[in-house]
Formats: sequence, C-alpha cells, structure tokens
Amino acid sequence: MNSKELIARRVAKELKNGSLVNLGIGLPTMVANYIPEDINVMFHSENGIIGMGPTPEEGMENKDLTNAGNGFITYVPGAVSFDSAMSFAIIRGGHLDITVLGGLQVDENGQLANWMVPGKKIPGMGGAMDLVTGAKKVIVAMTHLAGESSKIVKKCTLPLTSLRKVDLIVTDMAVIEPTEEGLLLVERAPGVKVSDILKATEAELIVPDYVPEMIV
Amino acid sequence: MNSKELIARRVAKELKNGSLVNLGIGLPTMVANYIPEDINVMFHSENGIIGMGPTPEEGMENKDLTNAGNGFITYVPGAVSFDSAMSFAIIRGGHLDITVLGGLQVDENGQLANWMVPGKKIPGMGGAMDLVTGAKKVIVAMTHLAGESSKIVKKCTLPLTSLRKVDLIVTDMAVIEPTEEGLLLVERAPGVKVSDILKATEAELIVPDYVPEMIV
Amino acid sequence: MEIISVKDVTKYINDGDTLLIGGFLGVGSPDAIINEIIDSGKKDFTVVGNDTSFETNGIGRFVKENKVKKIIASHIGTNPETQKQMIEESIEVELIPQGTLAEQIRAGGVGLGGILTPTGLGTVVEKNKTIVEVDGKKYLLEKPIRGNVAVIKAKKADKAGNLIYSFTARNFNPIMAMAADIVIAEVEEIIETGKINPDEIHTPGIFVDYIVLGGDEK
Amino acid sequence: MEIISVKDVTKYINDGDTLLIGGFLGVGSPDAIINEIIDSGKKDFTVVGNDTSFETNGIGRFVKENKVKKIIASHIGTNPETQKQMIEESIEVELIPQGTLAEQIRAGGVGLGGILTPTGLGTVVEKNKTIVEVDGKKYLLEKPIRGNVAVIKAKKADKAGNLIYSFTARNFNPIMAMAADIVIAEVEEIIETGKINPDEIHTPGIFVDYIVLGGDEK
Repeated sequence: MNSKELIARRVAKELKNGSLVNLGIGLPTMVANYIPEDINVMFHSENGIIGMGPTPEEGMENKDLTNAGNGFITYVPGAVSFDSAMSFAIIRGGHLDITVLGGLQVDENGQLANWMVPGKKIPGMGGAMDLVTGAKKVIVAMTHLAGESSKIVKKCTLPLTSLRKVDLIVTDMAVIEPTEEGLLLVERAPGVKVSDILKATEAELIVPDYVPEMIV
Repeated sequence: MNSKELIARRVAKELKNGSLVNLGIGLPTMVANYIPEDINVMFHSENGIIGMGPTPEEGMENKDLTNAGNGFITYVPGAVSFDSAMSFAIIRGGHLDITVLGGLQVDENGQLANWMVPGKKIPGMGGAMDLVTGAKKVIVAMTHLAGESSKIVKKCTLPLTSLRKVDLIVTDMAVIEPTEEGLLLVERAPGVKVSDILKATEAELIVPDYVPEMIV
Repeated sequence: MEIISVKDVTKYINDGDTLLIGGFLGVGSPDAIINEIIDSGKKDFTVVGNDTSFETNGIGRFVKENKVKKIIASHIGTNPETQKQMIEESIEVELIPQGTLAEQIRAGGVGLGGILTPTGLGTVVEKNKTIVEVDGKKYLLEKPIRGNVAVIKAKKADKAGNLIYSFTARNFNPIMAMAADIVIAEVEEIIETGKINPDEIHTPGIFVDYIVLGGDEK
Repeated sequence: MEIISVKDVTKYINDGDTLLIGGFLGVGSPDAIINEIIDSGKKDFTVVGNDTSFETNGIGRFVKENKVKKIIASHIGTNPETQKQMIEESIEVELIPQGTLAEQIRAGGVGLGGILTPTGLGTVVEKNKTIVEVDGKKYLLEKPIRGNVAVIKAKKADKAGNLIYSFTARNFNPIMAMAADIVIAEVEEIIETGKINPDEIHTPGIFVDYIVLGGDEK
C-alpha cells in the first residue's frame, strides 16, 4: 500500500452513515474509493451538486456534469444541483458534515495553511477558506513530510487558510488530533514507531503512554 | 367616475411597456383594471410571483396561487414563482420598475408615511419599506384628504416608511411631483381649481403658471 | 432524513423554543403540524413568520390559542387577535420589514454574521440597531435569525428529503429550511428518491430532518 | 428582453467595463460571447469570475489574449498564463474566497450594502477590510460586487428571458444575472414563452436584457 492509499483508507474510516462530505482535489478525492460497504454518504462538490457519483463510462459524459476539479461525474438517486450561492450556503451555514482537504502545514494551534506559497505558487484559495471555516468537521489528509521538512510545525510560516482549528490530521505516519492542550498523537501508521514520528515532526506532540497502530 | 377610479386611471398612465410593476393592496390594485391596451406590463407580487394574472373563475382557484392580499390569482405565460428572498431581491436590488402604494401622509421632502398610526393601528410594514426604498419608481396613490385633514403635509407626523423621496403623488384632486425644490403641482383633477388644491393641501406647493387638467 | 407521523412531531419541539414557521397569510403553511403542536399543549414559543395570518389558520391559530410569547413578523394586520394581545401586553411583537426578515433568516442559514441594508434607515426600525457606513452610504446592520425548529410546508418530497414547493406557497419555506437546528417539513406527497430531476429541486434534502405527510387541506 | 445575434453583443460592451462572467473552469461558460468579445478587439476589462479556467476556453481566453486589466476570482491555478501575467504585473489579480465571492455578487444583485462573514478572518484576505463585531464575534465586512455587464450561460430560455441551467453548469450564472446593469445570456435553446412551469425557472426573465443562441459547443 502506498502512502496516499494509506492516508485515504484511514480517512475513509472517519465517515459516518448519512454524512454529507466534501473531498478536496488530489489525495482527498481518493477517500471515495475506500468507504466501508455499510456506510452511505452523499458527496458535495462546491461547483454545485450533492449526490456526486463515480466517473462516467467513456462516451457517457455530460458536459454540464463535472466536479470541482473539472472531471466528468455522474449523479446518484436523490442528487440535487444548485448555484454557487447555495453551494456555499451549505458549506458556510454549517450544513456540511465533513470536509477532507490537503495541507501544506498544520501547526500547534491546529491551524492549517494549504492555499499558497508566497512568491512561488499562488493558485488561490478557491473554496478552501470557506470549507475550513464552515464545515462541521475538518480533516487534513497529507504526507507527514515535504521532502525533508516536517509539515506539522510549531507555527505556520505559510499564509493561514482559517483561524479555525482543524479536527483531525491524517498523514502517512500518524493520526494527530488538535486539542485545547496541543497536538495529540492518536495513532501511528503500520510499522512506524513513535520515535520516528517525533523525529519527523517539528511541532510538539502530546504522546500518550500507548499509541495504537492505525487500522486501515 | 368615483375618486378611487380617477386615481387608478391616472396612475395607469404612468406604466410603460415592458415594466415590472408591484401594486399595493387596496386602491393601487385597481390600477390593473385601467392599463391601456397597447401597454404590456408584468405584475410582481411580493409573496413570490412575477406574471400575476386576473382572478380565476369560480371553481378554478389553486390554493397555492394567491396574491399578497390573500386573493386567488392566475398566471400569464412567462410567469415565474420564487421564494421570499428572491422576491425581495427583485424589489431591493433595483429590479422592480414601479411600485404603486397607498399613503397616509406625504410631506414637503417627498417622504411617505403609510404603515402605522401609533396607538391606533399597527398592522406592520409588510413589504412597504422595502418597496419604497428599493423600487426604481415609487407612486403614491391616495385620496387628497382624510376627512378634513390634508394628507399632503409640511412634515410627516406619522412614522416614515423610508427616507427615500417618492417620485409621484396621485390623488383625487391633483398630481404632485416631489422635486429637489419642493412639491410641484403637475396636474389638477377634472373640474378642480388650483385654489381648491391649495386649500386642501397643508404643504407648500410650487404652482406653475399653467396647471393642466388630468387626462384619464 | 426520517419520515414520521404528525403525532410524533412534538417529540422534537420544547416549551419556549423559537419556531420558524413557513407561510404567507396561511398559504404554504404547515397546518397539520401547527394543529398537532397546539393540541400537544406545548407553549411559550417565539414564532418567526411573515405574518400572523388569520385567527383560524397558520400562525394565527398559535396566537389565538395563547401559545406564543413573542412574534417576529412583518405584518399582523390580518389578525385582530394579535393586535389585541399586543395592546394587552400578553405577547411581544417585533415588526421587521419583509425583505429584511427574509435576508435575516437567510443569513442565519448561510452562516453570515449579518447583512447591511438601507431598508428601515431613518424609520422606527433603526431603533437599537447599529448603523454602518460603507463608501459614504449608511446602512442598518441586521443580525441573522435562527430557530430551534423550522416547521415548513412543501408540495412534494422524495425519500431523501428533497423538496419541491408550489407557486406562492413557497414564500419563506426554503430559507427557513436552512436556518434551524431541526427542520420538519409537511408535504402533500412523498415520492421515490430519484424521481425528481436534480435541477428542479428547490430545497436539498440535507437540510431536512423529518418529513410528515400532511395532506392537502386540514 | 430581446433576442440578438452573437455579432451584436459587443454593442453593449465598452473598453474598460467590469464584466461578470459565469462558469466554473469553463463549465457553464458563455463561450460564443467570449469569443465574439475577443474578436471585437475590445479590451482593458475587469473580469469577475470564479476562476480563470484554462488558456483555451472560458475566462482563460480573455487572459491569454491580453484583454484583461484586472481579475477578481477565487482560483487561478489551472491557468499558468494568469500566474505569468500576474508575476509580470501586466494584470492585477484579486483573490477572494469562493463563498465570499458568491455572497458579494449576490449582495450586489439584491441591494445589500455588504455582508459579514467569518471566512478570511485572520488570513491575508482581511487586509484593508473592516472588521465588525456582532454579539462578541468578529466578522469581515465584505462589500457588494456589481458589473457593467454580466455575460452568462444557460441551457434554455423562453422568449420572456426566463432561464434554466443544467447541473453544475449553473454555478455563478444565476447570481451574476442579478448583479449587472446589462445582462446577456447565451443559451443552447430558445423555446416559446409559457412552455416552462413557473416553479422550474431558475432565473426570472426580468433580469435578462439580451439572449444569444450560442449552441452547444463552440
């Protein structure tokens, strides 16, 4: 299992039956592939649909039916389409149960930076600031390291996405929960030692006596 | 012709082809009966429809198709129904061409009071404040006198509906236009003398040398 | 989303709750649910609605049956009982311009901290409100309105809770569906999920917690 | 409302105008009108849209062809040309959170003086903005956005200008239809007035000034 699959599989376990879920572009999108059989969720896409289904078969694409990454999609029974004001009413009004987003940095306050690298890459925040500020539960899905550098930092050096503390960080090495007291190490990836995680983490972690291995 | 019919007929002449019009309850509603044959307007009703048609024949009523006064209506081809947010988006966003409203008082500033009499009658403002503040053109349709008292006053003593200056006042005695310089007497009702109007008006009027008679 | 009997709606409603109730002079009003709440004996509600209808239907019945502590509405003129109780000071009445009321409820549903509007400026509506100047123009700051429970009426629901309204019976119902902790919708018909074109749905089912089959008229 | 040829759209558009342009990465984008504007040689536009699409379609072509002085959008990452021109300072880019952008355009269309939102608070988005406190919570005051011309795309129009959109091609089009002095809609089909159920119309025709029959793909 590669590290992206590991992260996606672990995040998938956070989804509850009946949840409304928005998956960011890239790694978070992979979460859809690993949802347990007995769990039914509805997918929201910020370009204006609830009830997004899998990629259509070739030749069955509808030019007006896409996800926020410009890929063709299908829809499931019960789907509903709407405009951007309603789409973000859902996100910002507290009606979205879970959003899963990629991250560049998360810090000891649980705050996320994920939308720009000054002077290098300025794609824009898209819906990220709304999602992190408005969703009921925010899960960050990212690799633990960027090259040699830890992405779990003392204080974000990149521009913040929101003041709101995220709810869970899932990496290829660990599951970490931002709490009032700081970042709590909740699980370690299969075969990864607590000492490895500490070495790969710039931020201070709260380490319980027993840190279970992720079940994915 | 009774005075209400006179007022309604004169107001009807203000409607331009293609206008979107909202008529208040009571006298203003009568305006719909006197629209010239060659003029097509669409009627907006704040409870959520554009394209309101005449009262249905008996037995043809639809319980879900009413005007803001709780009367059954029909709809014309091209009609559209919407929620209250959209209905007032139209009014407040400057998309409504004309509103015709009743009045209790209009003063020398052109400001209208039409929604309550403190200690006596407090029905609420309904959509009146939104209509007067937001419509492109506001026409007040009312009798010139309430009993012995002039309704065209120096300064409204009843609570204002809006700070916005109305565009035209049509009464059973006169047509008056609020301007930057004050209330301009534009027309007199058939058979009514300028001196009669001045006697029935508490506010100061600007009286041109020639005041034509209303054509209704 | 769960389909429940009208008898069960009062499980989700408590004395003293703020209720958002759809309808415009009783048109598009969830009458079966209103009657059930009144019969249950629950009371002391703050009711938010466009108007207090007539004494015999919609929100009007709540007032007539003395279930209401406070009314927030744009118009009470069609219900003499509301005026009477207001003068006797047995209920509190807050009058709000209809468009402002719609935007305040919408703001409550879409997560805004407030909206700025010129409506009401320079009138009694501005009493106790903050005036904010933007680019030299003054506006009233109007706060969001939310309820504990929204009680709304739609024409049709599918089993995922997606709603379609009918003509002027739509009115405040769709915005109220976004602005309460619990949303209960009375509908005239429940159809299979997937039978409605996604482009024709007015209220996404994710806003709706409970559906009651109410019937055409009660 | 008037049905016009795509050749006539530029009569209503001037150099330097602020254009609101619908579409999400080119989906639901009025491509026939965009191509016509580009061919006309008009320029120096401020363009408001969700994103700058790709270099080959939607708003992306405006950027590629150097017609744009300023872009107001939530995302420019899919169009390297926008980043390049931004770095060269040949265009100005204002990035706005997508939900805030939607509410600002809506505010422009519905007559609000602004809206209060927590999105962007404590981030670079709050730069030069007023912070308003309501009941102890802080919000950014975001101003309304309006355009001289809105250029939008719908699936169908009737001859009264009533519009229906299709799935995710709806996106910013309906709110832009409310927020400009002139609204030009490109549609794939024009049908007789009265053929659409009033409950199924997404944008009332009163918002629309001109309709262009654009066809499915250009």
